[in-house]
Amino acid sequence: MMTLRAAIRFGFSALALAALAVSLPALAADKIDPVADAKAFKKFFYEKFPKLKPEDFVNGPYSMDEGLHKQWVEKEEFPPYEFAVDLGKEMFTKPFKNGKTYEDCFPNKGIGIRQNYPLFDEKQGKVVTLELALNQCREANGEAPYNYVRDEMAALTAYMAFTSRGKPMDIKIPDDPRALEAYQMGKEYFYTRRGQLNFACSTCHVQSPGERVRTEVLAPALGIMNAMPIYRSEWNSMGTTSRRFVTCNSQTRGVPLTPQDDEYRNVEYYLSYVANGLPISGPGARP
Amino acid sequence: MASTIRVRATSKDDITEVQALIQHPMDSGFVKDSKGEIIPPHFIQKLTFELDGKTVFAADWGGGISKDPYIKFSFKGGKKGDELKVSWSDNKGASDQTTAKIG
Amino acid sequence: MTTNNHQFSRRLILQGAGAVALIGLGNFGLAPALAAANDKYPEEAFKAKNEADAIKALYGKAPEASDKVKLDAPEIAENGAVVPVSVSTSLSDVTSISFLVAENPVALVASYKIPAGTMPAIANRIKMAKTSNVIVVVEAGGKLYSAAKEVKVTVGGCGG
Amino acid sequence: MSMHRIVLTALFLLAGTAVALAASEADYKAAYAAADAANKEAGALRNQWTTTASMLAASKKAADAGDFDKAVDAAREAEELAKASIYQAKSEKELWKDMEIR
Repeated sequence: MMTLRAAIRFGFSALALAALAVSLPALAADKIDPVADAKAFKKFFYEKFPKLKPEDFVNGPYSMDEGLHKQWVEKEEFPPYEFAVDLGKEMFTKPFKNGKTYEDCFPNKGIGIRQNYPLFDEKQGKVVTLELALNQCREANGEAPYNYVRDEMAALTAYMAFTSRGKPMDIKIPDDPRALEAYQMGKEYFYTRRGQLNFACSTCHVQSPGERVRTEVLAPALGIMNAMPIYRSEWNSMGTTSRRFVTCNSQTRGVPLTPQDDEYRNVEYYLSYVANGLPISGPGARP
Repeated sequence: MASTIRVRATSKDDITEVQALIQHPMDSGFVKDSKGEIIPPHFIQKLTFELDGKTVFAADWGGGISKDPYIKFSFKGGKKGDELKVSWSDNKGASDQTTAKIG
Repeated sequence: MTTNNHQFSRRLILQGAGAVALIGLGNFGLAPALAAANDKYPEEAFKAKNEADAIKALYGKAPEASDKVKLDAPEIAENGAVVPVSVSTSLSDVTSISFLVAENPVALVASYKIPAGTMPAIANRIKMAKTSNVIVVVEAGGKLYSAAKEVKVTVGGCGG
Repeated sequence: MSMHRIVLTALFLLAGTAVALAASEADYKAAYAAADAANKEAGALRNQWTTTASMLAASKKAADAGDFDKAVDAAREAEELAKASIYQAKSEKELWKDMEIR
C-alpha cells in the first residue's frame, strides 16, 4: 500500500516537474496530487466529526444522528436489501445463453473484489466502474446490457458488495497521465456548482453532512461510495451508484447526464479513491 | 421461484425468537403512481406461524404495514431442529408458505 | 453495516436451511392454518378512518392508558414509508396487540393474536402518512390497555 | 379637448398596445430557436437546467394552442435560464477550485 502510494506520488512529481518545465506559471495549487488530496479529505471529515471513528463514515447519515442510528440498527435486524442480495447471488452464477457466467468476467470469480472498483483500464483508456464492467461482461457474452439505475444491476452489485464487506476500499491510480486526468476531472465535477440551485456535490456532502436539507440528513462525502448500492426508504427500492448521481443532479434542477457518462465514472473514481482504506459497507440501507 | 418468505428462528433457554421478512408490495390503495393514477390496494391480510400444528403467532394486517414487511416475536418452547410453518395470504387471494428450521 | 459480517453470513446460511426444509410441505394446506373460529379477518376495523372507531370495531370497547405498555417508536421517522415500531408489556394474560396510526387514511395498521406461551412483545415496520400519534392497544385478561407516542414524519409514506 | 380628439387618442393607444402584445407565430419561432440554441450550448457544456427544459416545453405547448404571446414569453424565459446555465458552467471552470478541500 505504502509503496504504491509512494509510487504514485513519485510518478506524479515527475510529471508535475515536466509540466513546470513546459509552462512556467503552473501554480502549485494546480498540481494533481491524489495522495495529498485523500489525506486532506479525510482530515477535513475527521476534524469535522471528532467523535466518529473512520469506519463510521461508511454508514452515512446513520452515524450523524442518534435517532436515525437507532432506526437503522432496527432495520439491519433484517435489512430491506436482503432480497436483492439473494437475487444477485442467484443471477451471478446463472449461465448466459452461451454457457458462461459473470464469474468468468472477473478475477477471483467476482467474489470479494468490489473494493477494487472503479479501476482505470489502460486498454480502454478510461475508468471502469463495477456497473460498467457488469454490462461489458453481458455484452461480451451476447446479452443485452441492463438498465444502470435499478433492479438487476442493483441486485448484482449488492451481491458483489456483500462479498466484499469489511474489505478496505482499494482504488489504484496507475502511472498513466490519462488515469490522473480522469481523477482530476472527477474531482472537478465533484466541486463544480450546477443546476438552477447552484449546488455542487460538495455543497451538500462536504459543507453540510449531518444537517437536514428539507427532510433528509445529508451523508458525508467520505465513504459515500463504500455503501453502494443502497436501499432507500424514499425510493422504496434498491438503487445503484448511477441512480444516486442522476437523482442528485435532478434535485439541484440540473438535467442529469446519461448513467456511466465520463463525468459520473470519473467522480465515482475520485470519491472512491479518497475513501481508500475505509471498509466496504454495501449494500446499504438509507432513509 | 424463491420463496417470498425469509425466516430466522433461534432457540435459547426454552424461548424461540422469530424474525421474518416477506417480499410483498403492500400497496395501501392510497398511493398514486407516476401517471397520477391510484395504485390499487394489494397487501397481506393474514400471516400465521405454527409449530406442531399449533398457532404460535397470527397477524391481521392492513395496507399500513411497510413494503416487504418485517415482524419479530418470541414464544416459549420450540427446540433446535423443530420446523416452524409460516404462511400468508393477501387481499387478492395470493398466498405463500414455507417452513423454517429453528436454529 | 460492517460490524457483524459473520453474523450476517450465518443468517444467510440459516435461510438456506429454511429453503431446504420446504420439501416437507405436502401436508401443509393454507386453509387449516387460518381455520380457527376467531381468525376471521376484521374487515370493518380495517375500514375505520379514526382510531376510536377502529378499536371499537375490533374490540367493542375503549382502552385505558397504562404505563405497563411500553411503546418504542422514533421521535422523528427517517421516512414515513418505514417506521420501526415495537411494543412490550409487563401485563399478564395478553391475548392480542394492535397498532394504530391516528392520522393515516386507515387508522388500524395491524392486529396480532398472542396465544398462550407467546411473549407479549412485537416489533414491526409501519407506514405513516404524516406526523401522528402511534397508538398500541393491548388486550389482557379481557381488558384493554393502551399507550401512545407522537412520531414526527417529514417524508410521508402513504401517498405523498 | 374635443370629443373627436379623445376618441382618436384612445384608438391610437389601443392600436399601440395591440401591436406591442400580439406576437406572431414567426416571433415565437424566433424566440424558441434562440432559446433552444442557448440550451444546446449549455448541453455542450454538460450543464442544462431542468427549468430551461420545462420553459421550452411550456412555450411549445402555448404555441400549439395558438397563444403566441405566452409562447414567446416562455421562450424568452427559457433563453434567460439557458444563458444563466452557460454563465454558470463557464465561471465554474475556475471557481470550483475555491470549494476544494486542501
